[in-house]
Amino acid sequence: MVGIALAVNQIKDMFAVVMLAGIYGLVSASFFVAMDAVDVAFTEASVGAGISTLLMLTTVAMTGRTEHEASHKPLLALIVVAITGGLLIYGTFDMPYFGSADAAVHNHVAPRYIYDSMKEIGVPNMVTSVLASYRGFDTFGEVTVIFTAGIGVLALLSVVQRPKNDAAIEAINDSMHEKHLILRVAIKTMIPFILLYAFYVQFHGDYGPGGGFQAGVIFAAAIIMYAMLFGLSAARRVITQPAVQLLSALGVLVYGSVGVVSMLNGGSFLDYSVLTADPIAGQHLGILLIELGVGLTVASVMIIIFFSFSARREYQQANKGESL
Amino acid sequence: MEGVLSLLSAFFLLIGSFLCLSGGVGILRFPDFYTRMHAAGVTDTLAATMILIGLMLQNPEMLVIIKLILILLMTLFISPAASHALGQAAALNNLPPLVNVQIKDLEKGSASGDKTSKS
Amino acid sequence: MTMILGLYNYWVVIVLMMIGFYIIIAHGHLIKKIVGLNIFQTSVFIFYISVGKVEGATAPIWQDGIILYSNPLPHVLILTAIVVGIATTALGLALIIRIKEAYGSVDEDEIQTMDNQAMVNQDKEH
Amino acid sequence: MVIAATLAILVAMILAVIRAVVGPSLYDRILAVNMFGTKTVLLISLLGFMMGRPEFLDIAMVYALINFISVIGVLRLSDAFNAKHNGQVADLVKRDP
Repeated sequence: MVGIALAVNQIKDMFAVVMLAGIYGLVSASFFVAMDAVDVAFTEASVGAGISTLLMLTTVAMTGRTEHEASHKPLLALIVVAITGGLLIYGTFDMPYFGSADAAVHNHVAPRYIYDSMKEIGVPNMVTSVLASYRGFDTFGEVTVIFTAGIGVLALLSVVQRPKNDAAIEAINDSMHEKHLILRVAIKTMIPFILLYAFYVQFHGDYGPGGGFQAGVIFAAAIIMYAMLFGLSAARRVITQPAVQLLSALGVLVYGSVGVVSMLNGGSFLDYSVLTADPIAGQHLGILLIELGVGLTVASVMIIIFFSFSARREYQQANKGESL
Repeated sequence: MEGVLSLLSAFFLLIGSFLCLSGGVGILRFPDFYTRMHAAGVTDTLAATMILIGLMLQNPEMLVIIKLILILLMTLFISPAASHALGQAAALNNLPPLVNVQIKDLEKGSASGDKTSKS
Repeated sequence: MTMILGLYNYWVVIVLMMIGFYIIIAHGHLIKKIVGLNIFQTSVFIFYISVGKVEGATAPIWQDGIILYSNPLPHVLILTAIVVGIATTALGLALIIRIKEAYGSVDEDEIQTMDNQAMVNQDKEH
Repeated sequence: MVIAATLAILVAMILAVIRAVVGPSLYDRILAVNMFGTKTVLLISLLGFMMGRPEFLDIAMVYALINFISVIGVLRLSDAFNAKHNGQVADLVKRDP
């Protein structure tokens, strides 16, 4: 990993840099599997290696791929980095050894999460129970952050007027049909299974690795794949822009209203035990509902982000074609 | 029965590892892009098949076997499609293959490389 | 020797973090800065996850007969952090695209000189 | 045996990374990335077996999927990218039988 990071530092061709960043994501995800963090590996695989690479590539394609030689000497930066690194390494001498079971992190709240969550929540996957139940507030905050980021991208990149020469875009899309025939057929057969798999990940998150975040990203990935090969306008006909925007808001709403309902039933905000008569069944229901909310928001925000990026790109291309 | 299964599994895993290694060497040592693609594409598919079959023989659980079969199907589906797309894109964008006869032409210019890349 | 074996994970994290830091401050290209930011971010993820690992333990999903699990709390924190990270990355890239449209360049120094030029011109007008 | 296979895959991954770093053309890099992704799928499945909890194969499945998507994305974007320099892609397609 250190090697890849160094290579990123040296290479000037941005396309190569971004691809190396993709490999870097894959490596770190394998590392997470080796460190027992299966849920994290799941997320990193779908997000770090897939979506972020795609977005960066789109940006590189829009902004050009070469980097200029740095005009000033990087010596000062190097000194700053060396000093900070030295101080940090000095700090590690007090840290507990790698893998030791009596480190401070393992003795505060973690034992309760590990040994009591089965009794209190009834969900085998501890990560899900901590994520959705013990730390529901945090997750609510994260979902709101994602929603806000979606709004931000929309505000920055949305194209108000339709591009003037639709014909140019249509021509590009037509030429793609001949060229990508095999890929189109392959992807068309795969998309239903990918969507099905996303639902499996969504609702199986209680028992194995998975959950709303991962399922949302996989669902969005299927749509993004369709948009890449069949053109943006075709994908927009399947999933319209207002619908995604509505869905992203709906996800946050579902999450919040579960909290409000539990408050109305006499518990505290996001305390699912009071949702039904049986506390464990209530926890199950609550986790299912908020995972659904998370999945909706994540999927639609990812779709919004990708649509905005590629719409911007088509718009630029169309304008460029006009000026030529 | 147990012994036979584990022996078979070890055999498949061994072949898979060998193919993996040869693919890695191939991608590093072959002279131009199309031969490298051959090395990567061929060994990828077969090595994945061998290793996944080897793993299937190791585990008696039904769910695990089903998941492995799904992964295998996906690999068999995806890998050739990706290779095809890659090769086609390279050919369409005038990346000349390295052929002995044409080294002189290549030095002259890319026009001849253009023609040959489509054949 | 035990110290090296016991602490190497922190050192790897620090080296990665410093490489990311260096890319952020020493390179002018904005997309490269974002890649550097991602490397920095990943090093923090690795730090958390490796802290949560317990020797001989297994993934924190309940199964009969297993007593020792790794700590699930860092996993939760990092899981959400990854998704938030992609959201912020997307926002940053969107900003870069707008900068490119406005200035015609994504290099920090060029943008700075353009800004200074514009400022000088404004002063002349007044 | 599983360990031997894991080692072999790790070595192949390192070789692929070298190709991705030095690779002279863009396509060499894409090829290396693709191969790296396939190897990662295998590595994850093997790791699951090594840790004795083979029910985590879902992750490997996601990998296979995401890997494909990123390869398609790279090709799609790089095609359009090269078209700017080499003339219209559409022309090329028409000339191509």
